[in-house]
Amino acid sequence: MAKYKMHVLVCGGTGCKASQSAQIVDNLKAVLAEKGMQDEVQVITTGCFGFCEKGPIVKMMPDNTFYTQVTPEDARTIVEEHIIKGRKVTNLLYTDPENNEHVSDSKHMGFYKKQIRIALRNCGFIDPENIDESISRGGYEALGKCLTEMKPEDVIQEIKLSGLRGRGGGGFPTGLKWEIASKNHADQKYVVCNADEGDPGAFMDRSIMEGDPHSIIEAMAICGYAIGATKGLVYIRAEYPLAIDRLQIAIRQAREYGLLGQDIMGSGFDFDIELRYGAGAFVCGEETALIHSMEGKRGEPTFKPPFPAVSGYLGKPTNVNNVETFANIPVIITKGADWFNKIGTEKSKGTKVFALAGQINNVGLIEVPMGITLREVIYEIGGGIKDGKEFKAVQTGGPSGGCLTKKHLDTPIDYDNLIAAGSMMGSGGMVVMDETSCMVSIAKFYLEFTCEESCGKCTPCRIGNKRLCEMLTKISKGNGTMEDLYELRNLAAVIKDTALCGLGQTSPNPVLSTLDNFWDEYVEHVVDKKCRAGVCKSLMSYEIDQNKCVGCTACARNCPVGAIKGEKKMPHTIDLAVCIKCGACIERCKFGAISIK
Amino acid sequence: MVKLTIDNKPVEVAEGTTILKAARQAGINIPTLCYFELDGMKFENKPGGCRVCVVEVEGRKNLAPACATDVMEGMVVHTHSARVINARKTVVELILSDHPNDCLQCSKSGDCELQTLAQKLGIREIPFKGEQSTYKKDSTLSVERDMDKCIMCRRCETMCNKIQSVGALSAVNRGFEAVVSPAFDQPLSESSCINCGQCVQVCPVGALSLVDNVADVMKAIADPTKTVVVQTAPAVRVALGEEFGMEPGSIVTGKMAAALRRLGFNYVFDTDWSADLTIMEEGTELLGRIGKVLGGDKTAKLPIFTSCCPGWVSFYEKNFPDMLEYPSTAKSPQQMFGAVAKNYFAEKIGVKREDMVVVSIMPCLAKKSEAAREEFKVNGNPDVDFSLSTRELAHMIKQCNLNLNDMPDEDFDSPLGESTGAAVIFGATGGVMEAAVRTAYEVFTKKKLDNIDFEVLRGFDGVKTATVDFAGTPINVAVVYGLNNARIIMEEVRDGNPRGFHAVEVMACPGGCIGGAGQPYHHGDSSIIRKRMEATYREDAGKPIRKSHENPSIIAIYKEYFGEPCGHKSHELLHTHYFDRSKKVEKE
Amino acid sequence: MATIKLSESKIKTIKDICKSFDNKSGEVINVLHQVQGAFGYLPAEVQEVVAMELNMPVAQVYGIVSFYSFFTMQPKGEHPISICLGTACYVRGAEKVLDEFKRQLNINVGETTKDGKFSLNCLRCVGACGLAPVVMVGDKVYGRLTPDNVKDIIAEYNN
Amino acid sequence: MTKVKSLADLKAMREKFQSNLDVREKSNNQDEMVQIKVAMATCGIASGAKQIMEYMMEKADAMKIRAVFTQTGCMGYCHAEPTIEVKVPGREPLVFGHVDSKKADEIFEKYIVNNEMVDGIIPVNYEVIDK
Repeated sequence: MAKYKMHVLVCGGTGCKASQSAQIVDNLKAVLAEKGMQDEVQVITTGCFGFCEKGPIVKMMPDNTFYTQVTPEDARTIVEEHIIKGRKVTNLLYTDPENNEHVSDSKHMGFYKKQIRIALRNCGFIDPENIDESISRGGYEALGKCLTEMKPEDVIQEIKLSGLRGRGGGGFPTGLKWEIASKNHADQKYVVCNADEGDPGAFMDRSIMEGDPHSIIEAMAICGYAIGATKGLVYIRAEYPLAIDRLQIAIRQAREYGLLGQDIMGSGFDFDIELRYGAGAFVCGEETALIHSMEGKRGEPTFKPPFPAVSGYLGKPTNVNNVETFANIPVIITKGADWFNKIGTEKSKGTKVFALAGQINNVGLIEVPMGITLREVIYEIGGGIKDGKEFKAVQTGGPSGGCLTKKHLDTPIDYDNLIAAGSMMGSGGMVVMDETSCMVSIAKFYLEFTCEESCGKCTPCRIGNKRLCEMLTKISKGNGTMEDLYELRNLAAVIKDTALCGLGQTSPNPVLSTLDNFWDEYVEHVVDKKCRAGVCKSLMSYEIDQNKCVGCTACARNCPVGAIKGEKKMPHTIDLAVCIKCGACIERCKFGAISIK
Repeated sequence: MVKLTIDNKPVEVAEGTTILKAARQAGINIPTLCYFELDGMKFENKPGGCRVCVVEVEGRKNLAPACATDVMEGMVVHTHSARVINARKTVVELILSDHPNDCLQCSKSGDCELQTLAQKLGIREIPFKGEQSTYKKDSTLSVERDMDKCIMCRRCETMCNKIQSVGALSAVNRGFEAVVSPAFDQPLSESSCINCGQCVQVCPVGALSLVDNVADVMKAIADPTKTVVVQTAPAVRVALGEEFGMEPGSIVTGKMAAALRRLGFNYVFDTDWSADLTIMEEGTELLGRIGKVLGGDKTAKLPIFTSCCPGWVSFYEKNFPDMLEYPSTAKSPQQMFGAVAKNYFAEKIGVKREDMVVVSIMPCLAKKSEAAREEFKVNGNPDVDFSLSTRELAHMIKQCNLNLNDMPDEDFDSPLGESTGAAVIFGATGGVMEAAVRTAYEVFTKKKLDNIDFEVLRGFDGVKTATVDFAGTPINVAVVYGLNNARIIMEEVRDGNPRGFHAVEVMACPGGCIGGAGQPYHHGDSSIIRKRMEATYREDAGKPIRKSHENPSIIAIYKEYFGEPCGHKSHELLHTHYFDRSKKVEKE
Repeated sequence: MATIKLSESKIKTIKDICKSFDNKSGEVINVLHQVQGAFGYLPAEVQEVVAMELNMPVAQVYGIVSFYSFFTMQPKGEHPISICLGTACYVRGAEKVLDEFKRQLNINVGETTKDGKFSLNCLRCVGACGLAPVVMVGDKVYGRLTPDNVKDIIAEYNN
Repeated sequence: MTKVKSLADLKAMREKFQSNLDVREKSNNQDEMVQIKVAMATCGIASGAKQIMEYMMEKADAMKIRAVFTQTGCMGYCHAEPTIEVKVPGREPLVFGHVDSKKADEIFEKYIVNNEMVDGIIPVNYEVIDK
């Protein structure tokens, strides 16, 4: 067996793959072969490194050099310069935006400095398609420990002590959930992994499945042992082909090694896992809807109780946890609840993975201890707002969450603080907005999403959200009244109070939180008929500065509706009645003569 | 037992009771809309979707749906706090914001649960303006659909799938576009619908309604060239009174006959008469098949299934095309009547077939479709021209300024008006079987039946089985209503009839015809159906003759016209055959 | 009831798929995934046969197909264009890119161009948020787009 | 395929596979380990840097010393190739020239383990290679 002196890790997450990371791997291997170094340098495709903004990422080991935005053409340079000559390829290094200095070691990058990686411990470190790499990182040892050294109730006790809460959004204590499922006796029970990640802009579950599928398999088996289930089901979005692929490979390998199947590690415990595919319904993230979908029905939620722990899949006790929750389990078992519950805040233990996106410098996936402040996340890890603009709001919790503002920047992030601030943890989407985002439009964006994803079963969600959305549209078109704003608030409150499932009950949060935090902006839309962010088209009008216009006709030629008139070499004018406010003219004008009023 | 407080009232109920039921026990009526239960008939629709029944539970962060929330010890519930009323009103306003507010023209006006609720909550304006759902209007021969009015209570879907296993309807699409519909938004007539109309019976609003034929009938009556003959089904007389404010279970046979006469029908006859005829034919067929089977004839099939219920007939034609030789070939009483009226009676009074209009008053919507079947027409002229439901008759009576309460008791006309108690009980589940046994027993054993009240065949169970001793020959019978129950038995028979049934009665509707889709709306109050059932057996008990083969006018018509049951003439007029109407896949 | 017409080979494909799931109605979603994988979409006749094979009402099959956005009854274009409208892409201007695609192709979301070449769809987050806004044409991902890029992308497939 | 039949099996398997990941594991905790950089420019390779690097890797394994090996470009001591830089946690980095297997043994046994001085240290006025 070759003894590699050097490992080259290439990110194979969906984001980096989209930027041809597979080609980078091929090229690296080809150049290495050409140089006869294929036995000295190993090229490994790993899961997501998290720093998607700068992808594709290539990491050189053992000297820990972190290359960003690598192209397939860079492969030759990396081999010839870095590998052969030992010289760092400077132009591929990350540049610290603070001081413009190159940083080669990811540990010294702001993006990674404050992160603690528990759920993502193996992402970007191992080859997810190779079980041996997982095992050499201690994979399945937690399962082995449970099966040989712990009774099921000990396992539950350990999880309870750890203080782990559900990472899918609700934050229900995981240990308690397991305990309820374990106490319901039945001939068959099920462990379900909820991998129907649907929040637009959150992709941590996918990254974990792509980067470290074995940790999920191991955790599900541990859960099965704890609650007395022999069957596991992963409900995964069909839109995640890569994650499906890697999970299937991992399940196959685990079976080959006897880590799934009958009599695992000689303990007499049987457990196996099957995949079930989601088919594009956000509401299936709700556990009762998910179960109906797995049963081959419309994914409509039903009222709880009965909880799945009592009557779930096929009417049997079923424990549903989300991917990230499961990813924490093996570590808790190995390192102990005491180790885990030292991280985080009083009521929210451990870490949380967030998908940092929006108008921020460092878009990507981060794992931070509970209790970190938004300021640290946005400015230290996220590298601040893009193009030096001003921070306006951050949306957490996706369509179920709300918008937080400057006044929340120093609030420690945990389940309870976010709810108190009118948002929620959700699955961990964190979208940062600057002054170019209109808060009415943002609320509308989320409501449009909810309307599209509502199952239609209960009145408040089916009709109420539609009406909310229509009111927001009316406001953004400049037709709103102050009464609309009051009605908006009342309706949002009633929906929250009466909707059937978690989706409906939280769907008005984007409206309520923007009303609370950006009331002035709503009033501006309604009273002054103005959108300060310049997003609401109907509230804008285009004007040509007669002094600046030289009559080049570029705007008139590019106007799709012929709204611009004027003689050549004479100042032009816009017929506002015809103008559709597409902005084509403004982009074409080289003289800065056109402005939005 | 669990102790709780509802609206400051201490209440004690059994564990597992919902807040809704606990409140009702305490005399507090929480309004509902989607919730629907037919007590004792295993029909429960509890999607928790409409959110009208929300209540405030102290210590809970959001409101709780009373229909789906179980009581807990020490629970403190408020059913009409300001928060609850505001939420409930807002929810109803939302429903109304996606509802064509055309109550004045709506067929459901006055019987509409949404209308009642809006009235109760004092809704005077709808603050939400926005898009309204628009769907194509659609109609079969029995059922009309106007889905713009659908409020997604899903009762029809539950009925069509869980109780009837017809599967014509399903919730489709999602979000605001969600609606209950046949596959691919096809017309209902192209679906697996069998026109039982139970979806109409449970619809709280005017989204599902019947095809109204009152105007057609009025036109025929007004036409001096037409002789209009009317027949009324057994179940109508125990329900029609409800439409005129009478107590459920009131028997209005005589008043109904009087009203029909005043409406201008030339002859007022009774489907009960042809029900007796049905027993003669079907009973004979049963005994014939038993005889053949006992004689070793492998082509004879047992059990024999009744064929009075047109919903059921369509159901097996669509779902069990391989088992068409099981049901009795006897036509339903409606069609037997039509055939006799347009042949025997028309001839007798010297009216041409074309000039006679036969109208039936039925508790049923499927009868409309049955009457239109091609096999029941002669040169395009149907044996039964129009089938009106009980509700349509009530409207007709009201339209003509008549009040059933004011009517005297009158008799049916002769000769097709005379009937026995056996015919009366056709209206209730188990009735056809009991009537058949009363006759078949005596014909088979040639002995007189001492006790003709077969209690085992009565009552509300969806499935009843019994073994009747025919003087040493045990005859195994089953009685079912609800087509899913029928499906189970059919599949069992297909698998070799392990329970050895000889005869099975099937009715599509809950409780039999008395719970038919053409009957006055029961709004989920199954005690109404029970009272109709009690009235049915009361009417039977009061009849001087209670066995079909003792009906003198039946005896007479065999003597005069048909010769013998299942003879040549009966086969021509009183029997039918069935068609494979299942869906087929054809290779291109 | 109506007769459903379908080619023999398609009927066989559907039957085989259903059989591989033991003709269980509870597996209908998995069956539909595979059938759509085989035909690209789920026209009415195909759903009818699936319903028959799984012994369930076709209305319920349609209820499922119309519920889940992954299932489609429309044939997709030769080059299906999917525009990510996840939050990250949205705040970085995905809507403008979508509008431009609609304008250039003269179709709405969910439609296919008359020549069958392109179809337009939206999806939520392909997880390439670092490249926002993102568009996929077939399996190829285009990132960091502005409306100006749209013309070139279409041109790439239009020869 | 060998099945994992017990926890002990699994642990043994981990032991076996662990070295495969050593290169990566070590890079995460470089500062706690002995870091050895080998100058691997043309002159270094010509003087046997490659062989000496492999020799030292084996030596480290044999002595169970957790060490990270990286190659670097020319250190600018072409006269003294092969050259290596050794950084022991808590000590300043030292550069050794003319490293052969004998010298390598000495570096390990004397300098790394006991912090004894060894001949061949190149007096430093070099810049840190890692820029």
